[in-house]
Amino acid sequence: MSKIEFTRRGIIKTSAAVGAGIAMPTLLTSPAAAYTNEPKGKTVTLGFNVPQTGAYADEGADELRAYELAVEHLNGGGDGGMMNTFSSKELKGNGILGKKVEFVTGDTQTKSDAARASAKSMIEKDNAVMITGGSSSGVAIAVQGLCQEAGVIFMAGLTHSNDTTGKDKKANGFRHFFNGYMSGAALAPVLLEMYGPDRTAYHLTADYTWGWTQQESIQQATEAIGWKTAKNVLTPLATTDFSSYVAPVLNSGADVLVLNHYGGNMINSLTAAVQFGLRAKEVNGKNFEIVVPLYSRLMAKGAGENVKGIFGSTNWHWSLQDEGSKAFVKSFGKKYGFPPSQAAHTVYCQTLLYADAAERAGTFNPCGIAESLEGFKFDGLGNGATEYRAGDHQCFKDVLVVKGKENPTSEFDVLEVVKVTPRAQVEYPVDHAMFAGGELGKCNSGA
Amino acid sequence: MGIFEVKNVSKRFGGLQALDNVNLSIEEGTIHAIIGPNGAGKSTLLNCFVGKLMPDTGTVEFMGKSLLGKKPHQINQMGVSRVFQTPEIFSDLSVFENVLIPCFAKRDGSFELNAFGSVKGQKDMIEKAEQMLIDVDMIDKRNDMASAMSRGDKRRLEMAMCLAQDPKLLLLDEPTAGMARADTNNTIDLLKEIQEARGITMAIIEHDMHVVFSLAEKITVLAQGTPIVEDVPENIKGHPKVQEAYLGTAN
Amino acid sequence: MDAILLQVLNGLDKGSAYALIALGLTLIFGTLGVVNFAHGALFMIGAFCAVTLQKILNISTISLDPTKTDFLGDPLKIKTPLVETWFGEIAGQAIIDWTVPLAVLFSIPIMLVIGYVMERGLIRHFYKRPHADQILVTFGLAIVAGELVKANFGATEIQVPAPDLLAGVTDLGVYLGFDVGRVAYPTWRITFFCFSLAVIGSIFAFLQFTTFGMVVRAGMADRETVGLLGINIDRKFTIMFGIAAAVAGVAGVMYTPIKPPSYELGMQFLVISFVVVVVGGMGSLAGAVLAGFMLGILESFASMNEVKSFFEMLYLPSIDQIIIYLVAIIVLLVRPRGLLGKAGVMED
Amino acid sequence: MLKLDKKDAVTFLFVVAITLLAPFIMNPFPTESGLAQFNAGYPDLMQRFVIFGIFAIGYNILFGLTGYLSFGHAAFLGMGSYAAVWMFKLLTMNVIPALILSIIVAGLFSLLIGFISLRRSGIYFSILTLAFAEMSFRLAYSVLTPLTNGETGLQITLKDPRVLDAINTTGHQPVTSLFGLEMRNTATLDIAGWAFQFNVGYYVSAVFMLIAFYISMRIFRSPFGLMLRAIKTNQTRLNYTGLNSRPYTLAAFVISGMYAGLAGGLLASMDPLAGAERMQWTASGEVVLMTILGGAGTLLGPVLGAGFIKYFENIFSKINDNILHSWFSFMPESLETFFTTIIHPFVGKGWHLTLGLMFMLIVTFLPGGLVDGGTRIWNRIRKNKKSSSSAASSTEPVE
Repeated sequence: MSKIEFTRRGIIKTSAAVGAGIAMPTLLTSPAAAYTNEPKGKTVTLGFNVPQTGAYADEGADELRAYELAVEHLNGGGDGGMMNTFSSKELKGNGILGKKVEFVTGDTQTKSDAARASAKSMIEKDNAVMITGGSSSGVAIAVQGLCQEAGVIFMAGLTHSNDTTGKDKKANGFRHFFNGYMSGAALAPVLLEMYGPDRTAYHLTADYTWGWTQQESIQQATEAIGWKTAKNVLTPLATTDFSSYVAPVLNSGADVLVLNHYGGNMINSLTAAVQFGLRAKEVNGKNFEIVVPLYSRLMAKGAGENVKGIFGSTNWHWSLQDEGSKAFVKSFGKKYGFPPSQAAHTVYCQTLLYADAAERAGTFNPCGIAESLEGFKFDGLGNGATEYRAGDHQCFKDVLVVKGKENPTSEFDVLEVVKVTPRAQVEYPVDHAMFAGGELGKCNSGA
Repeated sequence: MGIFEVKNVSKRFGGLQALDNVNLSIEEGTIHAIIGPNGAGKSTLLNCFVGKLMPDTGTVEFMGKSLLGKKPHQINQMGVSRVFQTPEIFSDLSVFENVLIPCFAKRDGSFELNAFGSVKGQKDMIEKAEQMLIDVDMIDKRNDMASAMSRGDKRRLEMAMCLAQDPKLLLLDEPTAGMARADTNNTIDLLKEIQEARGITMAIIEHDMHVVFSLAEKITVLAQGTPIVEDVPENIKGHPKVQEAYLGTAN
Repeated sequence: MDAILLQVLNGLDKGSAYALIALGLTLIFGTLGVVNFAHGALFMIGAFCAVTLQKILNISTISLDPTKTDFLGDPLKIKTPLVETWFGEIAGQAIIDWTVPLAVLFSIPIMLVIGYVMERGLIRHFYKRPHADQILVTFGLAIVAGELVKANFGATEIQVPAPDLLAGVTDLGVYLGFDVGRVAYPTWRITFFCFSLAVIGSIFAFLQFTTFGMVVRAGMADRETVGLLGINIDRKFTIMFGIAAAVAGVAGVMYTPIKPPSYELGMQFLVISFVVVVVGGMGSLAGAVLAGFMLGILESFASMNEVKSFFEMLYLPSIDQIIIYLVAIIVLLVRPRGLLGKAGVMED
Repeated sequence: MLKLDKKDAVTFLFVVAITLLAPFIMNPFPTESGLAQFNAGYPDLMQRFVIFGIFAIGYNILFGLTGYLSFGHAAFLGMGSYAAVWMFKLLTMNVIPALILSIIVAGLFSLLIGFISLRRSGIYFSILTLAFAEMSFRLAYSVLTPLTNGETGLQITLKDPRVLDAINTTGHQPVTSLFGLEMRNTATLDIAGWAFQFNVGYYVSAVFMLIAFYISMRIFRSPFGLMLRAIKTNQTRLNYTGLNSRPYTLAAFVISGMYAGLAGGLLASMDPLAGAERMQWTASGEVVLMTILGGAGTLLGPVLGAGFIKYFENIFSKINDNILHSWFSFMPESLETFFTTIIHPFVGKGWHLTLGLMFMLIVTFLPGGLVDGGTRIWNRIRKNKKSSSSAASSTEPVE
């Protein structure tokens, strides 16, 4: 036992060999692993940390489906999905670096505490080399911080707050999903085109970090096209009946309502807004309009009829006609019988991107992977030409402006893509004011 | 001047005059009974003694100190213990622990944060509690759960708990209510014993004439919230006013 | 002025939902002496009765449309609801349109049975147990009910729209001399409010004017005495539990167009309805109704910008986040028995 | 020993032994075996066992001994965490100042909230604490974001001042430590397929848990503890025995609040993040469940209950369909599908359902909790043994 030593790393291994017929184990030290959870056997374990309980359980379930599909493809099963359309051709369907991909799943409960606990157990117990998933920014930022400390890679799932790659960015964390700033930058030109420059917006904003950053982004983007902001009202997260927040909009003089809400909040506030007849109203001689900056198909489905004709932005949509999207929708649809959501798409991409980076780096060492992801340019994953920016680990790609479909043909057909906003339009410098205040730090491999 | 002085106490509930100008004086070392028909205000009066109710007017003094506005535990600490109509004991604790608690209350006052001393280390308290159980002849039930005892034993235990505090005044609220005759007689004997051995002043609120006349040295009759007669038992029997109160007016 | 009127309307609307749930809760407490943490779950189950009926009415025959394709490139499936096939397109669509009102009828027998089974199967074993045990076992039941609903309907909200006729807005302001459009209020919410008043009224009438109701009220006042009269009060209380469940259920059904239900609906309303009950006074029916409306209106006012900024000056930002709890704490401290609670009922 | 009587000393030594040997006991299955899924011997979960053990031990003093059902104690745990993380940010990464502050902060808040809530008892007390908990959660989640960092949770960053620590130039986040001994350090002992993990953070938490357990034991056996039990069974009699129940209940409330604060501080010391969710009233519901499940009012119950719940939360929620299929893969396919379908709703994403059912079953059938159940079974076995041995002895003469 005296040979067990403590170092500044998380985990050291001391191994013991048992001699045949000898009851007392003889202790031998093996050279310490080069980085956290270095896979020694024939398999490598990835940790999929998604909300399985709570309000975002449906998003989490869809993410899990996509993860399973990605693992199947990486291990050479199925039709290969987007591996065939991906611009990098390193992935051969023989796992990652020749090791078969296995996975463990955990429940984030959409609580930063529970998510960290779940990620920790994946790292400590199941020896996961990479953690991915999540369906809220709070969770993503919390887990990203943990992965940084533990020395594993974090491939963020659905997280839209500017902070994830802004003030809370971390060297070990990577985000494929777009963010609040991009939503604003993509939406503003479309809103200008549709509703004109002479508009007054009234914001209802979920009263917590994500709501605030998105509201800030949208306000800035719309004011840049000449809109005025009548008011920004913060709504408690636990609100179920938004009537008392919607009613004052009626006579406020505003002619656009921006709902900075997500999930159940968005469904409830939109329902209330439609009930109050806002959409049928005319103000200042113009039709009253509602905007939902961040859309997801699952949410749109929950809002039902109410979303028809309402604009918003989204990361990806299954109706896209590029080869990558088509291939993904096909293999997902065949396996599960319905099209994938944007959450499913993002986590599938993240898994492939991680695997590819490992292949290109020739190692699972987080620092090697981080290096090969930084500045990586790729295509064929459904969003057109994309780049993982080195400065903040944010993916830059085209952003979709969508609107609720007027005449849906099926229960999945609730959104239609109005415009694919080119990447150049949503780009911003690393030190943009809305993203300032944090630093990446150095990559941590746990060694 | 008695040990317990009640002067001009009145209490009104909405339209009902529950107590109307009650005056009462209890001599030290005596057993004083308060009787009266249902609704005469006996319980209200008792509640005014123990701090549960605040009378609208008047004073209640014990050994020259006012009890008004004091909380039940403060009144108890002054030396007034109370026995309830249905025995109030710590049913989930053992008989021994039931008696131990008042011993601590007597020694430590109304609050003492003794969180580290072991109960078993408090030898003097344990001896006192054991002696108390021997006195009431319950030492063989020492480790039984209080909830498992018969009604009579519960009454006996409650009495022991009160006595463990060496009260100067014992208030008894219908101590034999709902008891079988045999139990009632036992209780009467127990109270007599206590009175003889310790000379504690007692005030008994009672409805059962048999109990009252076996115990009391003085009786106050209450009717419609006001004392109509106060006298020794012999004179109460057959007193016309008392008959009127219990049987209603003849005309 | 119009802003205040709108918030009063909102408050009455919210308040009627609170009142309906709290009414059942306090009825159960008053009759059976049970603190039922699963009462919010009954509201949620009611809402999902509407969802279920919507699903049943939309059971469809599937035909293929070869001219259109679905997301995989296969021919598009066209669904025709069976009710349309049976009753013709217009009548069928009308039936589907009126799902929510139909669901009220649909839910009543279901909720009565659920209430009966819950009382006989679980609650009755807890009459003699401490309130803490009652709270815990019904809390467990609420979790189970929520999880079962989630397993069958998913975690995302489900829309059950109001009938087209009642889906628009009604301009109440013009009757009061406001300009057109100043006080336009959703018709369904007005319907919900009227419906709630009717339900509350009938419960009071039922308790006041029927023999059954009189016995129940007497039992609430003094259970033992009524039991001594040879009346089987337990049986009557079981029925009361069923009625309380049904009230929560129909409230849930009628609330679906206002707030699309999800499995968390029960928990969302649980805390607030308890606050309503204690503020109104445990076991007081009138108190529950009064407190429901009062808290609904207070909550609505607290969300007004003018009120919020006033409290900000008092260093209380986001007053709308905490108003309900603040009020509850103050009421419980100042008037422990609640607004209309009887003296001595759980008051110490 | 340690001023405990013999029976208690044995119990205490038993707890000490279990705690120290936990890395072995919690890891019964070899790493490569299919049952390794059920191993709990990894640092994070073992830390949670003892930390939530502390929380439940403290809560038991209020709920188990005194009979006050509080739905607000998670708030004190949360406040403890926030206080600790602020210490890590401002002062030093050493856990001692952080723990001291978290106990103090939780103690002060519980004094305030307890003082107000304890003016009522019974269900009103529960609702009052629930209202306070919900208020604290909402304030922490949004209104007080500058203090709590809202939804994201309060984290340490590279830029924090940490006035007592040397300036950090590594570019890495500093880690929590006890005078240089880092909480995250783990030594792994590999023996014939088993991998046992010994984690510094676990042992530090375990020592605190043992102290907490010892203190609670002394409280149980003290006159103060006797008074608390008396309050639970009959508060009226207590008042008419000259005892003022308010300071007793308040003391119990504050002690349990400080236990919660310590647990919160330790949670933050193991993983320097404080999230608002840990303050929600449902989180308090979890500690109620732990106490009830293990046995409210018993010494060992809460620790046992905390272990059970945390095990369920962490192990059951990770059993997905893939794992289920692999368990039953030896069976014919129809049987395999049958078993997977039966178990599926209760594990993985359905673990809340299992939790709810467990809640109901325990409260209904085993109100005394596992400890009570265990005692009953033990007594029955002993009785059987006795009766069988007496039966044997009675038959002897015949032979």
